[in-house]
Amino acid sequence: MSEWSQAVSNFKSAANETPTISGARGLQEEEPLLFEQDAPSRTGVDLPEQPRVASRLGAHARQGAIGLPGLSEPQVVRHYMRISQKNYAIDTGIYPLGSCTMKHNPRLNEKVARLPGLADIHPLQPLSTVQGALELMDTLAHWIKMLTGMPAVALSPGAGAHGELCGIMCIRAALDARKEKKRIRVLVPESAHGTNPATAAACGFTVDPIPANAEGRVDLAALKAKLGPDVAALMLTNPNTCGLFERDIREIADAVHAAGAYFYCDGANFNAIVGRVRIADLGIDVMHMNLHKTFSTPHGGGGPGSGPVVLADSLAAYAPMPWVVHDRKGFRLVEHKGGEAKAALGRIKGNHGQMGMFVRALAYMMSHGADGLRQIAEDAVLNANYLLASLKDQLTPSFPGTCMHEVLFDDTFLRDTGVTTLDFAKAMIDEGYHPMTMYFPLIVHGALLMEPTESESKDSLDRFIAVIRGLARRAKTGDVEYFQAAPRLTPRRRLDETLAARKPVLRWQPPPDRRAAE
Amino acid sequence: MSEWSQAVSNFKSAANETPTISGARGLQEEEPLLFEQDAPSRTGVDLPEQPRVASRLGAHARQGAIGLPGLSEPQVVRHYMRISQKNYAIDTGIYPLGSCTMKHNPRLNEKVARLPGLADIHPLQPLSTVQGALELMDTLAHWIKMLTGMPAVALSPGAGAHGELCGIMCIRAALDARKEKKRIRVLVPESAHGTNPATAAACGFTVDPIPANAEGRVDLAALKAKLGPDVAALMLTNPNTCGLFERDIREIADAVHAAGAYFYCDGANFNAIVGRVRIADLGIDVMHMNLHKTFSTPHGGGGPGSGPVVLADSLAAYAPMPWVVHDRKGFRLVEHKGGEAKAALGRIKGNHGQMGMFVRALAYMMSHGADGLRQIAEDAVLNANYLLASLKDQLTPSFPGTCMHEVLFDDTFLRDTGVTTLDFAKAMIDEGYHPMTMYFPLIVHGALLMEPTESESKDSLDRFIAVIRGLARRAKTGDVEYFQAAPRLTPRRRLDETLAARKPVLRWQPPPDRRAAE
Amino acid sequence: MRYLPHTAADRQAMLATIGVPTIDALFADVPAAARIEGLLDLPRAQGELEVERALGAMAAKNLAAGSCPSFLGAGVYRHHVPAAVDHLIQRGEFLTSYTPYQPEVSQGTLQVLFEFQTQVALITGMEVANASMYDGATSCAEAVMMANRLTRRKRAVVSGSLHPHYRDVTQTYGRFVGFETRLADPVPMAEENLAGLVDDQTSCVVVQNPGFFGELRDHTALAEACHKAGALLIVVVTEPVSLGAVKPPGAMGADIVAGEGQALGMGLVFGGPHLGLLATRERFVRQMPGRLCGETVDVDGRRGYVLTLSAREQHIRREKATSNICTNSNLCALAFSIHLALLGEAGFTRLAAINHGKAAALADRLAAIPGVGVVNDSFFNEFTLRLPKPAAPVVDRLARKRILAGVPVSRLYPRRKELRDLLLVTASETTTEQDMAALAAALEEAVR
Amino acid sequence: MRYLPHTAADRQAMLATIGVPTIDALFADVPAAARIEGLLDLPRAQGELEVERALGAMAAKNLAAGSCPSFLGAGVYRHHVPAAVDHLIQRGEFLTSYTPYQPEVSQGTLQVLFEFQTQVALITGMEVANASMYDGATSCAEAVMMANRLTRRKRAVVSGSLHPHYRDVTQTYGRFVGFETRLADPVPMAEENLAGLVDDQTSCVVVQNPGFFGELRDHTALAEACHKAGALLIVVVTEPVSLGAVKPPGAMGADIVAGEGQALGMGLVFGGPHLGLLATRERFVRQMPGRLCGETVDVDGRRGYVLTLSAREQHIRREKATSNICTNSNLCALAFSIHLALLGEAGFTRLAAINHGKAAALADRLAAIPGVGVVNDSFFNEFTLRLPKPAAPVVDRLARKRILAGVPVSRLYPRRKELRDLLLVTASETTTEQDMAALAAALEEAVR
Ligand SMILES: Cc1ncc(COP(=O)(O)O)c(C=O)c1O
Ligand SMILES: Cc1ncc(COP(=O)(O)O)c(C=O)c1O
Repeated sequence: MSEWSQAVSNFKSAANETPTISGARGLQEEEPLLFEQDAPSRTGVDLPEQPRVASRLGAHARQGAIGLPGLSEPQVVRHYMRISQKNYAIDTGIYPLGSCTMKHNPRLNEKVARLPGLADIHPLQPLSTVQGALELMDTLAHWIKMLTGMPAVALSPGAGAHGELCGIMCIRAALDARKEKKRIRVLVPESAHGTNPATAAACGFTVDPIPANAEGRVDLAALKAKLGPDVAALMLTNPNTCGLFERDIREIADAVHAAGAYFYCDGANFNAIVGRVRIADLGIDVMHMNLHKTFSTPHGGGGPGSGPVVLADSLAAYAPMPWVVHDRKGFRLVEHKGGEAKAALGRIKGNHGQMGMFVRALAYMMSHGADGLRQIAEDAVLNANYLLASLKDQLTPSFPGTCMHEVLFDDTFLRDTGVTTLDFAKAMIDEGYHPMTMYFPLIVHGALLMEPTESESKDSLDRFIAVIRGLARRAKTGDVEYFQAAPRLTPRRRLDETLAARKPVLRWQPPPDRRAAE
Repeated sequence: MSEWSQAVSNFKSAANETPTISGARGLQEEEPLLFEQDAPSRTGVDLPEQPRVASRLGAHARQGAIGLPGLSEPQVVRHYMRISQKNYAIDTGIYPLGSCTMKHNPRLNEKVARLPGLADIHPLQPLSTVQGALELMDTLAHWIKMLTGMPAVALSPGAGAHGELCGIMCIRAALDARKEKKRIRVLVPESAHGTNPATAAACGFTVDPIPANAEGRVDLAALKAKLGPDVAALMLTNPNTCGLFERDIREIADAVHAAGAYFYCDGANFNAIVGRVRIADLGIDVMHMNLHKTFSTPHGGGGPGSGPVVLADSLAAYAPMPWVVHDRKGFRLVEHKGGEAKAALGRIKGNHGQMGMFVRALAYMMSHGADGLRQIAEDAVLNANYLLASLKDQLTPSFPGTCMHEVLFDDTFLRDTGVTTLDFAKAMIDEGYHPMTMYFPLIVHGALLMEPTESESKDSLDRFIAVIRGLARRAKTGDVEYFQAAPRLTPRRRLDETLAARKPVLRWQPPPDRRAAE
Repeated sequence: MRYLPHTAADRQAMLATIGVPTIDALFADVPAAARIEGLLDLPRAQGELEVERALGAMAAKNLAAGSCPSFLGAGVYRHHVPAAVDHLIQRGEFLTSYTPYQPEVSQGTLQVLFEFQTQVALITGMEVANASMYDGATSCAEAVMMANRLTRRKRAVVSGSLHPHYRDVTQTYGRFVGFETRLADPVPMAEENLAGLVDDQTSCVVVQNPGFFGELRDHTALAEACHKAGALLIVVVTEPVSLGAVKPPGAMGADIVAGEGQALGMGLVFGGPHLGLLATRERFVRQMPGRLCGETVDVDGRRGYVLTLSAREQHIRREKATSNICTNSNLCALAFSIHLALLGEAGFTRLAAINHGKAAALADRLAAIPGVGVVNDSFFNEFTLRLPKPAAPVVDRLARKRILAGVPVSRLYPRRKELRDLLLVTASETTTEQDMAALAAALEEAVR
Repeated sequence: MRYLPHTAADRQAMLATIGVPTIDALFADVPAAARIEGLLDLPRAQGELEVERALGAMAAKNLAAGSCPSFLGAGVYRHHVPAAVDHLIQRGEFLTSYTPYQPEVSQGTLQVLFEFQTQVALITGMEVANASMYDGATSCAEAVMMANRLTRRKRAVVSGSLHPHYRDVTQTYGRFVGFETRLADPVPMAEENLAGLVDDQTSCVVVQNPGFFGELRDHTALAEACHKAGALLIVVVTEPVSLGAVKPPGAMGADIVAGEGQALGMGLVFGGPHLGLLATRERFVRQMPGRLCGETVDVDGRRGYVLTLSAREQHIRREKATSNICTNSNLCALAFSIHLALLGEAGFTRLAAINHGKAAALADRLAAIPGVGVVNDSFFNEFTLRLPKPAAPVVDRLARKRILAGVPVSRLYPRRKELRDLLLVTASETTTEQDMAALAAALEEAVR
């Protein structure tokens, strides 16, 4: 047996009522690291003989072994099969992570994204050989512009945060063009996602927080008070991260513009309003959206994403390269500064953006159509409000009234129980549910932010509600230990994050004796 | 909540130390039947409007509802995701089912089987439009003939048992041609797979069992004694289901032929000898092989398979239609009796056989090549013998000496422990292992038949051995209850098979109130 | 070799544990005369890229039906299969598992089977269905054998409407298994008097609906006649999508339904693997061939599923089994079941309506071609054309223009001159306006 | 609509529970002026078949690189990806999960990341790597920002060997983030004196190896010069397969490696999504951008993995974060990791050797064409040709013959006349003898 196998079998957990010799728990297998299954010379890829020609590596050939493990294909397949089963996924259950829009990922989109004519094309092929690809990008741009009412879109950002960077850079470029170097403050509500202040700061701005009012929205008076000649922009999320529509948004926009600043909107929550609200009519200058949220491109455990940025006329000239132009000779790309890209802020990513995501998002848009996209927003909002209505007597909603696509609770309902939001979440895991977003937004205590999305059926929500209500009752009856010991039924139980951060082990290292032997 | 949800949540299992409200156990979700998620009018497929034309159904239109459940795509995907996770698979662990050859199923084969030029062709297209498909069948036939040394192969049988039927029909046809109507007995060793006697009986033969000798092989003397002018054939599995090579096979063949009978070989265990043994030189008249065993086409939870039958000159003329002929004008199919198919026994299956399996099997053969296929046999035999050598002091091998691709133990090692072979198997399940074949072959008591195949690494076998040895020790220490209560860690524990058979419930029925309401 | 995990060192170590010097020692039982020394005269191992290229080259020599207007049917139907189907059946947990003999770790496959059996029973209008057969043709032959057992008779009367492959397979089985098949002639739109052929030796009558020529018939009276004579009625369905629009066999009094499930969930795959369906009445279930999945409870009282009534099967009953079938078409049943789950009642009936509508539109269009006539009095999505000349050369000619015009009946009945000019044409939801126009134009030209 | 589970009745029931009469009530906060009444002027919902056809039609207008001889590189490389890779990354458990914030139900993704980080560290010869960035170009820009933080300086010296997209992105970031970029001219086979540009304001020097023109360089001396001046050396790798044959940055004293992982596990995908790699020394880890996965134990003492050192990240540190990155390229990292796991040491080094061998063979062949010269003194699998005329029109001409001849340098540097005749040509394990012959013949004709 390998060292790893021994380690696993030596383990006798107190929590395991039925310890096994293998460490496996029925269908839940234990799986070592790739590196612990190494046999030198073994490989999972058969390659032909190498051609016999004189080397052109010069003096630059690699010396010595790399240390990669050798496994056969069956081992590799089994490895990933087994570890995949230790993941929760939207495919396996409701994934109510607020602000993340974990919705159904249609398999059609995976299929079309793999058509050789879309997947097997090089970004630097002659444009005559990629007219269909450019048409697709242009069509996607058309949908995005129609859905938002905005005149321009930059497709290249790689994710939401990258879209923010793009948008803030556009604002900076516009201010530079206006020679307004003094505008160094960016106003960001306290409820904002971390990427907002991080983006503003990365671009050299000072981040100035705006408080929320008692209704979970921007405090208009406070905002107005903060506006001034040194303010570059407001970054506002709408619907915001409390799941609420900023009902003063047009006044906010007017105030921002009156102060000579720009209005950046974080559109991560566009799912709540797609097809129902025209972004252009809210007074927004620039907004990113996440194709991996609203338009269902799969999150893939943390990416890749795609964060197109729509721009008002005020900023459109600064959009980064490249972009697609459709003229009489067909489609072409503007890839370089100068000429029609005179004011463009430059390139912010290699190649032309996340084509693989564009295909999926466009397939999603076409599948839904104008009617289905509007229905998405309505069902997403309906589902969140259904959770709110069904849970509000057991949990504590943070703000009065209805919500948009997500519902925010705080931990008041857990007061004096000894159970924390985290404990509550871990008990949900034992019940087969991925927890909601926790402790975000920061403006309420022990936040529980639930976003069911439109993908959940009523029956699914009903089961979820029954479990949450049951757990809340259990917490209130004082069964603290139950919560503190949760989860019990997962491949691993609570993990020691402090240890991980204190003595970071960020990679596998060969065991000392093996290193010595080499 | 649906009725189903309520049923699940009402369930409080004695075995569950941590009961949950939902019935889920962490990542192990509970999932109702499709029918329990029905909402009329809902669908997971969007279809265009139907054309407005006059119906041609005449008086034959369907009346009333069918009763199919309506689900959306997200629900359907989640349904199958969840229930799939309740399956063990070769992809997730060793699957040592003796006689089943559960080996790695390469994903390359799935990929090529889906090439539109192979998957999206109709069996009745003009032959000019399917020359590549016929070439593929012809190439596969060439490989099979080369690997066995046999002059002919019938590709159309749908699985092993269908191949047996094909082979026994060929024998019957040959006997008919010889006008030997009196040959009504087929000799079948007691260790044979159930399909052998079932096939012979289906074709109207009397099945006459042959005992095994003390070494697990055909008792040659007993066989000779049974041979006579009323014997049509011997059906012999080689290597046999005890995992042993019939070392007297050539004498057996001679005796059978001397008696005027035919020698059918069940080639389900061809994996043990592929590339090392020439079937033609064993005196075999006809043999089926299972592409879904030796040549790795996936079992798919019980099919589809493919059972090509190789034939000696003695029987080749009787092969069923269709077959491929390659002549100067290209490839063509012989689909009808008469002419070159004068003696052919007829058609035994729709269309041309399991093309999807042919593609996969050929990809597998080409990937391994002559060298790799031989290595398969060697590694398969090596792995089985490694199990035998590593377990023989704790378990009780049924026969002396080494084995071929699988190793047979009986339950002597469990004598007086109170633990049965079945109990032992169920304890393996808790350890994360699929059990071996049990209680087969019938000639030893409480059989445990293990076939690791060549796909398992030494490390995988070592872990398996450690667990089996540990369980055997545990059984011998008298911990009967542990075994009798196993499995404890699976989505379901032991199921009541008697109840299932006594009061068969073979389909879902709408609950009475719902039926009344309709 | 990428699929073989052992290194040379592993093999040496394992041989040492076993206690033999070389691998050859483990093959000592093989007679010397049959040993292959060295390598066979076949290519050596190849990498993925090489294998993919070689098979890709063969694929490229075929005309994929999806790449051109295509109107073939005759028992194998091309429908759009939702992407989720093929994705889900490729999950290793489904794809690479064995027959669910250990129910505790096979509830996935077992629940699928229980649902599949229910779906098949529902659409055919029957009480129960099994877990699948190899294909429609073998299912038909096994249905006859089942009827023989149930009636203790050995004669099957077979309609001319039955697909010729099914007729052939049933006849082959009959010859070797030992039953008689009385085959009525294939006559398009015949009003067969099959009841007149039923006698006290007849175990069953086999008809197909929609028939091979596409015609629809109501077999209720035939069922009654059969039952009166102590025989059973077997109804074959080769296009399951028809059951979304057409009166099901169960509503006509069928005793056994043998069908082909390929049209749902599977592609064409050049004819296999496909999916044999078999449904019947509850009281006949113990004479059914093949696997059955049943509901039960586990020791904790929780609902679960097992393979059941195995006392019919070869692994338990050996020579007394109802059939020798073992491996069936499980993964195809899964594909069928997923496709039907996605469709649901609304989608399934609508799919059927669209298929019918497209076929009706196409029939009208083709009937307008001078010299071409639609033979059918009724049909679902497939109908028979009579051309003014032999159909096969016309089809070949259109194939050269990359139009797959349909199946000439002569491909299946090459010796029946009277059927020589007949062409089977199928439409489906995948048939476009352009496809129809292309066929109509090319056909008009070819028959001119 | 197939993706939306609610029926009209569901919606009514839910509105009743909520206590509002219509859905509009839930949108009451939206200013009237911004409400969309009715439907936008966009197509209505379409079925799978229609969507597949529409996108398939766009796909059909492109020339897939795999369908013709193709020699493009310049930062994006076409390799054969084993079928198991794409199968495994499509498993719903990987594909449809979120960032692994709940480690108890995310050990799958977390173990993948831990293994990925280790693999990246091993092949680059660095101590640690992060969990990925968007792509190579943004990774490069973030590496400079990281060097700025580590050195508290704000000037980057950038080699002419750096891919022009990386140069552009770094420059854009520099302009807005606030650091200076000193760009050396792109000169094929230049022996740059970058050390000479390093001063006490220089945070880092950025070089690429193999360089944009394919050349190989040893940057050990440069690393030493940097370190002496208190600056860091950033080495960019755009073709990770080269690391199977070429001395890795870690062995040259690199402080940060920014790379593009696309060549392993991913296809071309018209340029994205690809995979940003970032590796560094252990002591710099707290200034790294992006996610990191670390090993720990659970409450039962069992080994497990978590995201760690999040105190660098935006969701914890907000405006003080090391980067604003959140979503990265996790699924691409998975594909990369599976591909590399399949290759292993033996396969990876052999793949590199084959790539090099093919490129060398191709270079010899093309150099034999009159008027055509290979510019490189060294290369891995990509080299620069000098043609006797501008390269872009030649490439266009060959594209009309369905040969993708390479990348004309002018596509990336349109304003540099001196680079106009240069053509980047790449070979790989997918390049066949016939491919080479086709290119050689067509190129010879085109430059004649
Ligand atoms: C409100 C909000 N803004 C921005 C982001 C960042 O988007 P991304 O992860 O795509 O970079 C997120 C993602 O979680 C978000 O929820
Ligand atoms: C020895 C033997 N013969 C025949 C068969 C039947 O093959 P199939 O299941 O393909 O019909 C099997 C399958 O398990 C077998 O093991």
